[in-house]
Amino acid sequence: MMSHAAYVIASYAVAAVTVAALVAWVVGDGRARQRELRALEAAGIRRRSAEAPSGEGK
Amino acid sequence: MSENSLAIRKFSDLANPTRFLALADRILPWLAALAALFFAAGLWLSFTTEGDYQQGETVRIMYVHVPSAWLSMMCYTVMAISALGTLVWRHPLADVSAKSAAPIGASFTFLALVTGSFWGKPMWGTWWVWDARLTSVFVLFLMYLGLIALNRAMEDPARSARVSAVLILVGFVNIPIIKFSVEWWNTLHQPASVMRLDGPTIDPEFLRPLLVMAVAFTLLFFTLHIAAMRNEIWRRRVTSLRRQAARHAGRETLAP
Amino acid sequence: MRLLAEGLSARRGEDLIFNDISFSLAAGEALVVTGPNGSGKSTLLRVLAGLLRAESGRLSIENGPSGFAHPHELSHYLGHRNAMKRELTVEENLSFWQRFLGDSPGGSGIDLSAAAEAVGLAGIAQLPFGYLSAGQQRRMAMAKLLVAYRPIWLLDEPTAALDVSADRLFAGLVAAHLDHGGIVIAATHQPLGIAQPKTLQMKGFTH
Amino acid sequence: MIALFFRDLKLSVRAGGGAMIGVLFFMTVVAVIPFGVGPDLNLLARIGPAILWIGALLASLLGLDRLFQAEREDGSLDLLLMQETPLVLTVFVKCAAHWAATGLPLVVASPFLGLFMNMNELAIGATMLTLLAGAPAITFIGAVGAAVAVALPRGGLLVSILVLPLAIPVLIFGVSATYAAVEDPAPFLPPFMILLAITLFFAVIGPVAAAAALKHSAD
Repeated sequence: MMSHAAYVIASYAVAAVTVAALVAWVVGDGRARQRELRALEAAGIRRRSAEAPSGEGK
Repeated sequence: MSENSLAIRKFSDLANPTRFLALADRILPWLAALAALFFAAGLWLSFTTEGDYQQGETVRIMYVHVPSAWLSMMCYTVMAISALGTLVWRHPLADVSAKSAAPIGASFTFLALVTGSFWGKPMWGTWWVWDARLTSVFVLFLMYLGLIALNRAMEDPARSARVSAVLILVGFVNIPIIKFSVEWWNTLHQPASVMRLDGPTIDPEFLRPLLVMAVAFTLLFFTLHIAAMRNEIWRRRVTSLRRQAARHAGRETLAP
Repeated sequence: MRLLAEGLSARRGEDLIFNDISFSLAAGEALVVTGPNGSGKSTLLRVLAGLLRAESGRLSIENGPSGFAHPHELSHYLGHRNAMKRELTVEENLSFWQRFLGDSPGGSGIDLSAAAEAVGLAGIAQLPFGYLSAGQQRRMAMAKLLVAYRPIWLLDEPTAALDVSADRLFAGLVAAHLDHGGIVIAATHQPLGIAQPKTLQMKGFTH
Repeated sequence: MIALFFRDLKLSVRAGGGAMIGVLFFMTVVAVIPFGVGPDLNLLARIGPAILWIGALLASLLGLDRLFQAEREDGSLDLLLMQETPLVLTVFVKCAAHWAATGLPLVVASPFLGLFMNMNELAIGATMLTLLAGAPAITFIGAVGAAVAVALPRGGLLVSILVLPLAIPVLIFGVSATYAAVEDPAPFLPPFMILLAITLFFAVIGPVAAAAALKHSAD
């Protein structure tokens, strides 16, 4: 019955690692961006208005 | 025409990036908590239910394999809808959505391929066969990677958005091929057993953990996707602020 | 230290670009090379930088630090192109050149933020180089001259993309370099704002 | 010199860099083969090592033409040429950085593609080892081509044409070492040693020739 346990464990391990890496990437990326925004804010560079964002889309 | 454009303006007004950020801040903790909850339940179910008499323990691989495979297709569909949003409605968030979904989709496709391979080795005796289902999923994986590379290669997001949107829509033909490949061609891969018109053919013993895991994965996807979109919006703000800083730099220091 | 050029001539393909150019520059002296387009100003600078071989003549350094056979090893060369990568930030660019070039004997480069300030662009060193305007890019390329010390500066149209105020700022940098006993050779159309430079009028070679 | 290595590494990872494109190209080339020859697993297992080697060879040629051309376009090459540090060393470091950014990911990706080719574990390991030993040689040979073609406006294709014939010995011994590991009677070590020797030989000759070509390319 347990002959294929290794494959099962490997699958779940790969899944766990992939998901963990994804979560780490998203969280880390978010932190880094927020840090940059704060640094820019500290340097006195502000968006011209909060309602009309300048960069995205248009 | 004017009525139409007014409706569009309202629609995009609702989803303007600043509002989206506020909304994301409120939603994300709940979504993440819910996903964690479903994962806990799903994992518990998938390890307590019995193994299959034919496949033995390996049936448990299904509980991660099938949801990731399902997500790999759903993510591409989300990207295709976003691409439509970029090209047709010029929605400001559509291109953010498409761009941030690509790495997530690639990860889940990778997961589907790897877990499938771990399932195939004991069941079919080989890690990989070039049958229609597997090959088309692999092509999907390559497409994701290509889109990521394309997004990274272009500096200006406004310009890359259109180009990658066109590519995403062209690539969408692959999705129905993946979905129906098991029915159109007679292959090693087993046919669909959950999403069928005549109801699932799978034993409820396996169906329950599978569904819970599928819900958990879907919730995880949306959590990650919204968070990644938020990151992308922040990234673009940083970029535009920096450009602004570059424009102003040197003027005040040099002004007499 | 003294930079000597005797009877330099250079050829491009079949054509002789210039012939028999000689000059001698002592520490603290500047040479401004002028002349119409195609008269060989850039070619002369590239010969001095060791990037082109002179057809004839010789280049040498007197009383310089030992172990340097050719003046180009003691020179900065600022060509038409900025030699900075658009994808990297200004800081990464400058720190790379600082570490790669190193200092020549007899001086030391200033640190990155001081160099950015010296060209009037403090505070944007974190930006990718590609974000800057043409004039700002040119000024950052000049900051490169400051982060690693070289006694000889070879400048090819250094102020082409600059506005008047940046022009003045650059003249100040050159003057400071000369005051510290440096040597500057610049090819330019506009006056550099240096007090009493030597001049070399390139006429172009006619057959 | 370390600074140059890390700058080149950074450049290839940054936006528009070639590191990811190379692996992607490798995967695509290898994935296309089964469509061409048909999904016969035995056949694929037999030709697998050769396919991987050809794919890796083509993929590592991909970004090579930019090795010096990008430096020339923005004027960095002038400054690299001017320094008193031997140019050979500069070229060698640039090759090493290019290999670390493009060649190494190919080696890492090869076992996965080996599975797709239905190769057994031994064949996969042998392919990985020979790629690891042989890929630097391709970079060093490519550097010569890149240096020769640096001043040409459309040098990209020319570099591949110049380099491929020179890279054939690498391919021959790489593939034969791999097959020697899989098929019993043939000894593995002799071809593998020759492969290593080729790599070492080009690690010396490549930078010297490339540096000479670069010196004369300046105008």
